[in-house]
Amino acid sequence: MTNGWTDVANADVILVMGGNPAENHPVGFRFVMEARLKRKAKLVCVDPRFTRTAAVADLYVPIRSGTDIAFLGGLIHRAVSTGKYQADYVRQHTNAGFLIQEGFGFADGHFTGWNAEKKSYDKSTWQYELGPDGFAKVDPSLEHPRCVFQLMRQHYARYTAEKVSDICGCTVAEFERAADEILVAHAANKSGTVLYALGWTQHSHAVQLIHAAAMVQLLMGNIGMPGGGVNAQRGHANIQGSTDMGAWNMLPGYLKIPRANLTSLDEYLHANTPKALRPDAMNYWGNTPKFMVSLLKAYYGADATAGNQFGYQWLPKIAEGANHSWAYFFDHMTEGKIDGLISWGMNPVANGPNTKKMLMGLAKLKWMIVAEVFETETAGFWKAKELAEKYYPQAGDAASIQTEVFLLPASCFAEKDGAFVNSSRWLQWKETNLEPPGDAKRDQEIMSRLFLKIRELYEKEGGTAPEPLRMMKWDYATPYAPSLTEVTREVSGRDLSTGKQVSGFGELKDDGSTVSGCWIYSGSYPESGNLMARKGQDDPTGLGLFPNYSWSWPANRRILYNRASLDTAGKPWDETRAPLRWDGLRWKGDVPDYKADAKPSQYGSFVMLPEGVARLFAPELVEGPFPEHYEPAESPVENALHPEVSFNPMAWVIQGAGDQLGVAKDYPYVGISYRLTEHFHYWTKNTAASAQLQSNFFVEVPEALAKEKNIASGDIVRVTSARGKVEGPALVTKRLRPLKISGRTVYHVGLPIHWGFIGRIHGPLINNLTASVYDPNSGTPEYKGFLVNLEKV
Amino acid sequence: MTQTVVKLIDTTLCIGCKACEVACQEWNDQEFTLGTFGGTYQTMPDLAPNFWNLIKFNERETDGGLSWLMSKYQCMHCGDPGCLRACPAPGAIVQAKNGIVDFVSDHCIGCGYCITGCPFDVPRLLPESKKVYKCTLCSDRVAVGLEPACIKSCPTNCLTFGERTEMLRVAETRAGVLKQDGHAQAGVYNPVGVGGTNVLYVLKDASDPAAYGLPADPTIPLSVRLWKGPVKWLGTMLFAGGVLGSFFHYLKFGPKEEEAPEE
Amino acid sequence: MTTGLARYDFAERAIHWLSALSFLYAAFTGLAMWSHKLYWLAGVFGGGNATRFAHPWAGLIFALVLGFMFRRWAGQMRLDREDRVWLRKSHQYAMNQDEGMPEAGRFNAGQKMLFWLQSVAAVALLATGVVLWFPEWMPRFLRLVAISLHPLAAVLAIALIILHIYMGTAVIPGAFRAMIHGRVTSGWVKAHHPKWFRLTLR
Amino acid sequence: MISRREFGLTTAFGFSLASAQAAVRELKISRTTQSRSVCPYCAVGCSVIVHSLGDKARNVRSSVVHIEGDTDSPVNRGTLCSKGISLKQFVNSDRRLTRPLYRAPGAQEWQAISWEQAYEKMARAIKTSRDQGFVEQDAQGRTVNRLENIVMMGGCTDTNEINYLISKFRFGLGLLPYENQSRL
Repeated sequence: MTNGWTDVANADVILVMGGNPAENHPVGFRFVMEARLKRKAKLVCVDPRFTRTAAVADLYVPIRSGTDIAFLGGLIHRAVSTGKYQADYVRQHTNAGFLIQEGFGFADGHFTGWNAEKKSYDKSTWQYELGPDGFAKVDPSLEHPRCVFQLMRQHYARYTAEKVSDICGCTVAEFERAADEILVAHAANKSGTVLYALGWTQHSHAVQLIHAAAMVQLLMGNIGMPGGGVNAQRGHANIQGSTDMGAWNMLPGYLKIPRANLTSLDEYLHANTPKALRPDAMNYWGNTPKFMVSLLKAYYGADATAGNQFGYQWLPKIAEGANHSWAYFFDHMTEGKIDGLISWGMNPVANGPNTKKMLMGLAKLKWMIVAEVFETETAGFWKAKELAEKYYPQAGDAASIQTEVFLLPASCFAEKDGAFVNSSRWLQWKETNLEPPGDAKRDQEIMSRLFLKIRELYEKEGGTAPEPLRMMKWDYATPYAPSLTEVTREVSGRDLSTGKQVSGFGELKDDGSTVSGCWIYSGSYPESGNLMARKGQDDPTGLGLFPNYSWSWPANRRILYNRASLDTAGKPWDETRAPLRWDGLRWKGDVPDYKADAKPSQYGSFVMLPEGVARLFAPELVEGPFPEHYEPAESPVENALHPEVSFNPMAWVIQGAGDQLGVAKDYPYVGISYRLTEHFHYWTKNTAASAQLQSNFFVEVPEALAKEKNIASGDIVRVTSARGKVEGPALVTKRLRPLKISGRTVYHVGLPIHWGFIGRIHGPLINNLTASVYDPNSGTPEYKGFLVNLEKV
Repeated sequence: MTQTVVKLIDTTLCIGCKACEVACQEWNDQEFTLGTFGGTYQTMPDLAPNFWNLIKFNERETDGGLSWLMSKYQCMHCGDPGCLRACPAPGAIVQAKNGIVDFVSDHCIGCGYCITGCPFDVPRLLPESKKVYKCTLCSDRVAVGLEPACIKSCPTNCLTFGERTEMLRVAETRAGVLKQDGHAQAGVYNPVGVGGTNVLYVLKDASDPAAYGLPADPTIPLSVRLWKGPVKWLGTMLFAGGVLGSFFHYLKFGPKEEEAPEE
Repeated sequence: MTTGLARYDFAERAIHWLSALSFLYAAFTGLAMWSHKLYWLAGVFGGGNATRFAHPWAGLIFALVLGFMFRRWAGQMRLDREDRVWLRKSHQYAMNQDEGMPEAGRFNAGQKMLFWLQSVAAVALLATGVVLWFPEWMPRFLRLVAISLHPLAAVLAIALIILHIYMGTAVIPGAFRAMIHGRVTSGWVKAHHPKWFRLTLR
Repeated sequence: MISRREFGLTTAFGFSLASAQAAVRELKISRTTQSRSVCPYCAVGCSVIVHSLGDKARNVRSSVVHIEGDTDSPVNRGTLCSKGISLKQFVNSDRRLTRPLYRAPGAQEWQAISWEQAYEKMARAIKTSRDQGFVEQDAQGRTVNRLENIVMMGGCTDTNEINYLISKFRFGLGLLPYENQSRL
């Protein structure tokens, strides 16, 4: 979230789209209700399903799964064409006036630079036109035909209300009513927020979808404003924190893992430290060397010196062209390229798309280590045939599966201290007074003992490349069970010259004199103590920022980009709702997303970006600088804008063993997977309360389709996709409205997740049905909007 | 002086999250069971001895489009509780000064009369223990200044708790706001037939409480009133009259003597 | 050694006392639940739960025994023309002016009325009692009917029994002995049941 | 009209406290140890208070008797959803794993294994795979120090600190294929 849960109460209009907070974040939803009660805020819910959020919304608009960019593009078109955008904000705080190179354009589903053979883009035309001074050229009038604003206007001119209706399936009137409500926020004294979740991130064009939302919010002048922002409602307690700490190709703090071509630290820093594109851009990522060196010092301690590039060589380097994404793990397993899997509390058999493929991959492993609280489908994958043969007839018998499995009893949240980062980016420290049950151990102990055991083997026996292993510091007071307080102090950072904890990332240095395991968390544990454990109740701004409650990254800032809540001269857009004020010497209010004592006009308002302003036009995304409507990889219709390029040309469509895509002729309905409020993911099938509240798997079937197929509630139905099937009772409902798409009726079939073949309650895994199709920027699977067939059993 | 406490349910704010259902079972250490599939999101078909608080889901088409009502069903803590009227065991049902109608299991004899006496059909008998159970409005929590568990858990402010006159004012104000927002029939559910209830509802359409599963005009059943009224008077009269009448009859007339001599 | 005339055989006496005891048990436990003022009676019978437990069983025993009694006596309890005259003159009987009363058979019309009224009450008590015994399986409508009808029938039955006990113990010396030992003097029979004496014993 | 039996069940809920005449049920959390934690489910980040009993003497483990929302949190102010309010069912679930389990190749069942044995076997398996799969220098002779034949995954209900330790574990091994639930 750019803003945070408590801030939602400051909104005048709330767009819930790609999320269902009433069901999946019920407690966060209380701020939606508060905004409605106190500010008479309007709640607009856009969703293929009439959810419990829709049930209390002021306006519900159904759209077909995966057509959100069309809807948001329609909003952009409507805002720009009717003048309902906050012009001053757009001019001052976005790259609307930046000139783009000659030749940039979009035609027939592709941006310029498409190479059909390589299936990739040459992005050279997507760049800013630079002046002789090396800075981007800007037309403040926004009238230059090659400025971002004009290009944007032109790009979205195709997204008329009629087109939106044709693609999304809502009526023109519904779209227009929703647009009228949402665009109210363009007034300087109105704020609108956007709440989304996996309904947006689980598409093959997910990142562009969120980009589109950011564009709408920038046009409305909502970024940086209380009651505004683009707010991802995270689905697990520490999604934010585990992302912050790096996965896939990231080091902690969003520093990139080096590629093989960057053979020295200097080369790495040169390649990964951006250069300012405008003279007034603060370009905070320019400090990358300080963050990187402090991390290396945290990893390698005294062994990291300027002389050995702070141990840069011990870090692994990714081969050019290699992609260590989840998307390829299981194919690599099936191909025998992977020996073993270590899972710290993850359940890929349940979570990954195309379950059959997960099972096939794991069966090829030599060994697997799973640290868990409950036995999961992953730990017990070798029982799939025995427990769910109906779904996995091709899975091997246990006797034929040679994978050696270790299932380690770990501890749950209440048995460990440490910090979770919630959606608001608040690091909240936990206390514990409990021991894990029986012989179970805390995860830090399991991990440390294993790490130290491996290291011991290398010390005793030698082996390949012991150096990186030996150099990684594990010098905690109790190495086999580190205190998490000690670990978090290392993460927050220390000044080696004074031996004192740093108070923030501003104190980090690139000369090896500071340590910080994750620069964005720097300052969470300063000399004064653990700020994440704070319970301060004061709220001086009255905006729900609670600066002394827990600690928020970065720098305890509660609203990201808050500098943009004022104009360049330093006047708040809305005097009644200013998170930040300039008193002539310093900024007051929230921790400024700006230099604390810099004059309002000194820097651009988006300090992290080399432009100094926000990007409407974002060339770093792989499939285009502007979001474009692409259909899901499996769609019941062709793309109404460019039928020949129906889905995201850059999407990763994996074609490994067991991967097939279906077509509408065989699989005419749109399947969507989702959570129910009564359960949490695949865990609560082990807890008595949730097992009571939703005991049985079911398939939600639209009333009209049920009538057509002579299905009554409770009848067992079979849902099939090109990958697999699920069976369960039908729940016939009016809440899945049939949608008219280009004159055809499209039905959604609702498929709640939460069940599996191991647990207190049992049911099919929905990922039996889903496809190995991924967003090319994030590597997140397209779990929403896949094709299925439905039949009565 | 003790003031009456009230649970206020603003039905316009309920999102059917079922937190109140679980909060109730957790606080009262009730066993969880498996739900049933009934073709809706409601898996508990009814209140039960271990389940005192149910959210009902009602999907229907209205003029304004699809409506999905979620409504809470539990003890209403009546001003004049039918259960209490019907209860034969003194102390098994108590009405505290603060308005909470509580069942005291130690004194409950399991006759089930309260079930019949309740116009809202709330108490449930557990055959194994031969005791009847229902919502206590967490009298144990309220006694130490805590909110009832369901109310504390409620994320959306649908459930609030406070002193009766204040809550009535809040409820009326909220209904007034709803009226302004175009719900002309908005109102407060506080039926007089049972002496008012200490569980109040704000309804978008107070003219149709049945849509929320609430009886339009609940009263204590006639037969319970008959039993506790006229039948009791009649019985008292007959028993006293019988005993006294016999006594005075004997004084006046004495026994019937045998007249005929022995054979 | 037996003296006098046989009025009740063993079976009749056994049935009578079984019904009497079960009735009293049911009545007292019932009264405990009938009024809070009489709830102290529950203490006598082992507390509220024991009372709630025993009451329906006592009632059931009473109903069963009454069934036997009914089979045994129903034929003798038919009201004839003389009985109707007797009933019309019952106020005279009450004032011990027995001279003008029609002659009573083995049972006089008052006893017959008691028999029939108790039988009706017993049926009502049984039917409503079963409903109240298992409220969890009964529809609300039936429970509502039962909850008022059961005490009403009980009130009637108890009132009649008070009368019956008074008559049987105080008003008619020898009647109680008859129900214990089974035998009465011929004088007693001639006095109270002359027709029976005339038709059967003579 | 029957007389009401009025018990002195009173409330401290912001009102004057009349003297209590009849005892109500004992408050089950009146003698607990309270620790402040955060719900492990979604990322609203609701604070909870874990109520436990037991002093951890030699024969006593503390056990959770109740979990309730923490009113100090501006996020949840004591409220919780149906999952959060039943966290006790999660902590105390009879399905919790309480000892290390091992499944030999081709086995049909789990078997118990000691931690020591498990660490031995796991460390051996990891070392064997790493020794085989580790690439110190690539074809162009550049130092790359990477390991690609072991996959690692993380759930996203581990704390920052444990995620940080995972990163050290990962880069200590030189392991590149690492994904987290957070990215699915």
